[in-house]
Amino acid sequence: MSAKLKKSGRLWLVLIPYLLWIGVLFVIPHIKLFGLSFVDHRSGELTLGNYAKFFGSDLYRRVFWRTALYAIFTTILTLLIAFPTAFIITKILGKKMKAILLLSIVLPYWISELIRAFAWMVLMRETGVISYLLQAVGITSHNIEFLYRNGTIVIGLVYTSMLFMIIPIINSLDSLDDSLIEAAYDLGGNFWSTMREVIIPHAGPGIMVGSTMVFMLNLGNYVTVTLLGGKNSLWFTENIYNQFIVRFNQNQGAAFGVILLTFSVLLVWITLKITKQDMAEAM
Amino acid sequence: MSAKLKKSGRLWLVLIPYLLWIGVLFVIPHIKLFGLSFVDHRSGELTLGNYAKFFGSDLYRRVFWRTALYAIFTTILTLLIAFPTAFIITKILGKKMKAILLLSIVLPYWISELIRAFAWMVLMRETGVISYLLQAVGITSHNIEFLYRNGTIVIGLVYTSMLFMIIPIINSLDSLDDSLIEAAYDLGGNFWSTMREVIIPHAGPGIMVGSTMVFMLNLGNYVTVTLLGGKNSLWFTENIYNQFIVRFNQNQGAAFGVILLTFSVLLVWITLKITKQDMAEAM
Amino acid sequence: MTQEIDVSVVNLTKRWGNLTAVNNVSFDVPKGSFFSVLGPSASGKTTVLRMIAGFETPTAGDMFIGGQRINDVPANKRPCNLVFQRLALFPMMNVLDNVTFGLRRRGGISKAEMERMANDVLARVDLKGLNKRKISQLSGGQQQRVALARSLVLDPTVLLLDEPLSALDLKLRQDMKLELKRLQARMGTTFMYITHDQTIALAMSDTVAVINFGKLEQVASPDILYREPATHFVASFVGENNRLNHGRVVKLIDDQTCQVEIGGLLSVARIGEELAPGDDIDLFIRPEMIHLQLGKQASGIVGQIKEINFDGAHSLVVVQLTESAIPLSINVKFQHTEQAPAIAVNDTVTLSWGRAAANAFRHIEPPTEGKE
Amino acid sequence: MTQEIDVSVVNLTKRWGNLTAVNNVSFDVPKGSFFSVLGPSASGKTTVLRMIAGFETPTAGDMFIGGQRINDVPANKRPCNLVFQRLALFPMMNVLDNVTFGLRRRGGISKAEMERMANDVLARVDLKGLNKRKISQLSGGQQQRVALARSLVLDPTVLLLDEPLSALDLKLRQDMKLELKRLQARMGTTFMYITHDQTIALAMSDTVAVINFGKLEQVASPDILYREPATHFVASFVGENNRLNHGRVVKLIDDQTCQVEIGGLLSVARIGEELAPGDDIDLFIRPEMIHLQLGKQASGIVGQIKEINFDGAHSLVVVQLTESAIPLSINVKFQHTEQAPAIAVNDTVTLSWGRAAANAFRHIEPPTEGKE
Repeated sequence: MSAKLKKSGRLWLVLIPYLLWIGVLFVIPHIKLFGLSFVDHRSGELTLGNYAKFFGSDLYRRVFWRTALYAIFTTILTLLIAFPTAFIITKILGKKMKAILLLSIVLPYWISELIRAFAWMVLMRETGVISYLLQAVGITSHNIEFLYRNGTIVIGLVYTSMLFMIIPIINSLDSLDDSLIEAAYDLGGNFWSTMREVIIPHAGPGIMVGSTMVFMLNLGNYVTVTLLGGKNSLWFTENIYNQFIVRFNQNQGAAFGVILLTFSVLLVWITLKITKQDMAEAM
Repeated sequence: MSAKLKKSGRLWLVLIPYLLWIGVLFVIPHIKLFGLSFVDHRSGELTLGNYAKFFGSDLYRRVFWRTALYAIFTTILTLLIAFPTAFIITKILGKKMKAILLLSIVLPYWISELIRAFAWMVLMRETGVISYLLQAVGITSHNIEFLYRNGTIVIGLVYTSMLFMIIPIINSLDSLDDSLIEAAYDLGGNFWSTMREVIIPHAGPGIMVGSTMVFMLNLGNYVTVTLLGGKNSLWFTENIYNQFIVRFNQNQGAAFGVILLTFSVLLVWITLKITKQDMAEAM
Repeated sequence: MTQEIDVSVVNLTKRWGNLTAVNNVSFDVPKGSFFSVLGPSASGKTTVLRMIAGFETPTAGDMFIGGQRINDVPANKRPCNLVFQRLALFPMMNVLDNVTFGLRRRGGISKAEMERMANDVLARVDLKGLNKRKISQLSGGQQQRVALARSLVLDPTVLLLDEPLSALDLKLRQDMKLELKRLQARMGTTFMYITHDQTIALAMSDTVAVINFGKLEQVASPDILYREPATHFVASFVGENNRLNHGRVVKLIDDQTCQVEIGGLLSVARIGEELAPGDDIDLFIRPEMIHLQLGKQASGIVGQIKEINFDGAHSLVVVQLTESAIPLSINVKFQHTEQAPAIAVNDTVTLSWGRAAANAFRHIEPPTEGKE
Repeated sequence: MTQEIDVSVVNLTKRWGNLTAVNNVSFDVPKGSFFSVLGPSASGKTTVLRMIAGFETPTAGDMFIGGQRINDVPANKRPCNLVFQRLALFPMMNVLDNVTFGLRRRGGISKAEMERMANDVLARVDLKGLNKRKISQLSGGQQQRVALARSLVLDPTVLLLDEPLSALDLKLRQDMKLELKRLQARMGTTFMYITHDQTIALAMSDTVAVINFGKLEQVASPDILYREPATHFVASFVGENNRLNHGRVVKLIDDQTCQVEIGGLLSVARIGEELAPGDDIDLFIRPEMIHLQLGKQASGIVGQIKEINFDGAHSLVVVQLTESAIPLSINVKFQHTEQAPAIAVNDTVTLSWGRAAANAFRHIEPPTEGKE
């Protein structure tokens, strides 16, 4: 059947909706955005001014690096929680417990990011549940505001992106034959040497796919960051939003967007080179 | 190693960060939200008034049903595009083309939802690229505003949730032995009977997981809907946002949130019953 | 002979880029016979089968079933059915639905009629009363039979089998082997069986086609194949054989027999392919056709026992030849009958064999990977 | 005997909930021997191995290696190494890194010394010069040898092997079988080999332990196992055998031999377990120990040939007994020697066998699934 499909050319016919999709909704808009970033907002002339404005401003640059560092930190934190969880799900738990844990990972994503963020706001604000609990057990004697702190943003981001880290790692660990782990142990390996020499190298592609995805999601997050971090969360996407919506300067916003994209693609590319992973292979 | 880990109780030790996560960030906030929805905003007394307000208002109910129907429609549309694409990726393409197509599915998610939405706004507004192209080829003679239309919201949602539909279907199709398809064909089956009797039943769990996920994401989407649909996109999450942020009525917002959650869980449960799928098994 | 031919393959060739998987293969499968295609892995045997079934398109050549050219008939319209290596039963259906799948595709058959036909064929493969079972509830041997029933119910002109026994474990495979042959004899359907296991091919088939590197080596009945191999490959692949490299043809005795010399020792041998005196040859000697006597005898070749590998019905005795100029060792299949002499490692023995036990072919360099 | 014992297992038991996978098993493995554990799938043989290797914890009983109790020694400290069924080579490392993996875990060995040791063991398994190859670049037989080398380089007291040959194809398995036995003889390491394939167990082992449903049936040398099975199960599982159900003991001839009657026909048989006259028995007769003569002879049992299944070295001849009161058919392994008579289907033949060919055991109901 497949050979027939391939030969008759029906293959590409079936793919057309998907390819149009990608072309019209992904490629064209981003090329257009790229073009806009070189146009002056007022005069409509070609200019590098939008970029100059970024590199000339301490504030923009600081927000940018802050965003990048937090995104990297959050990605690492997510990986540190996701890897052991994925390992236990794939290699240790029975079929039933495995299904329950997987469900518990997916379930939070069924709930609107918006509702989730509001639920957290309720939990973390000065008069919220956590503050109340801490006072009740006597750790602190006054209300504490957990909202609008950097830590809260980090927690929100790790939570939001957990699925995208765990699933690729589970997929890669699933293909690891259990007997490889036993063999390493049989030959005298212990927990750490087996992890280092057998399990992590095998899960490498999954870790890479997950980390890339999570890093990108964190870098570009807007809802979680602004709701939990407040209007002054100093996240770079806020600057982009402000340029587009508040200042109606889409050219400046486009330039910021291009800067963010370029940086992230570059970082991912460097990481791939350093860890000697091939993205296509990792997929 | 795994047996050792299980016995020593280290297993649950390793899972603690993850379980705390789920407990503190998922279970407690949503219980709290549930509680808040029964409290009067002004008096602080227990009441069903927040729910009464929803059921008493034509507008709220209309927006709610509109949101639900659009979410269902969008989910079906996503499935119709995702299934053939997933089938071709898993069963027909060679290793290299497969990796490229998978990458093309993941790539859009690397870009901030915000930037993506802005790029579309550029594309679709009255003076945007599509309008320009349509005039250039002579289909229309005046500017057309594509933004703030229902169709635009649908396109945006399908695009945003494609990954969550394709990946589970690919996973389920991957486990379908190619020789089953050949056997069906060998016994006299054609494309459609093979699809109906062999391929779709096998992919059932993946379709279910993907559709549930996508439906939930659509129902709870905020950024894409409000940016592409405008402030009057009549999406239910907007009502929730307004209650929390604009009117500072978190109790009313909580009630709206609980209504949305209850409805969606109910719908998924009914679908599972009808299609005789077991969610735990599907995972 | 005016035997009716069910499957005919003429100059069949399949290339994938530079690789020629099937190279100009032709053979006929007589109606009602059990025909095997035997070859090592990657020899092209499965590709031949898949072309006949319609899952691959030949690069060149023609295929006929029941006299009709099927090159352009789609797989789902060909009058043949395939039993897959991993069976490919539909796990989401019960036994009955698996068996009626093909009937349902035909249309025009009432449900009651379908069920009657299914019950009929299930009874023939000893699966009566298991209609409602799930596939996963069946044992390996039962699944095997469902796969057969699913194809046989369609009454194909020829049933293609792609090593369906290889998934079974040893004991069950032995039983199913005989059972499959009996089923074929009973039903009278033409079977075309693909396998890499020569014991299966020899035991079940009326005719065996041996294929290697995409080329047909020999098509013959099992005993001709075993006794009179046509090529060097057939001699080494079919059945256990001793291979002694780099012998030399001394003289031709008649058009079928020659005298050969190897390491200074002389033997008579059947001429496998055209040979002339002086030709560099490899000598193949069947281990079970060698007569082993204790001690140094008047005629025969003297050696010393190096190993005795017990195997129940017999032992494989490794004998190092003591009088040859080069180190030579020969495996002898030694039957433990009650009259057989007691043998032990290091015993001196004399080996002898008849003309029929030895075959000579022009020397071919063994693969360099040696032990593979 | 004062033989040194390398592995000793005493009353070993493993339960999973209600299921008793291993039931009170005890045996000793002599130093330097090739010891096999033979049983059908799910017989508990792999569980025994995994307990010795340290991957499962026994419910009861003790295990000793080299005289030392190892129950509480973790798997990575036990003086034994395991060759896995699917080999479990590390695909991300080359051959050298696979072989030195265990050495690196030991510490205190210089890199040059490790490489020397690895090269040494690689040479012994005929893999010289393949140090830098990736695992995926090796053939099946080469991977097999890397797996052996990786364990042997650690010089374990005992090497555990979990059917590592079953992944290979037929021809290669035959070769590796002999090679493995030679390697063991050369290295002198104690091998403990788990298998469901009785031909492998018989050919390679000094001693075979047969296990079924978690219980030890017999521990003996291959030829004792084959000729004097201790239980009904061993008689039916080890080697091909004819099984004639529901015979009756007529009289005891001596303490090892009895006369039995089955369908009105009489035979002598070895007494497999304690029997008394009148006992309901099953009679097992080895197909290759039956003497077949053409025509109706003065002594022996008369029958008619129903099938001849050619198998190269011999044929499996199915003979229907014509003078028995109940339908009985017997398989005879017929050797194609040059003196053997020419036989054909429907020929009348006379069968005879000696006491050693037949074994009698108390009747056991065959499994109801019949054909399985």
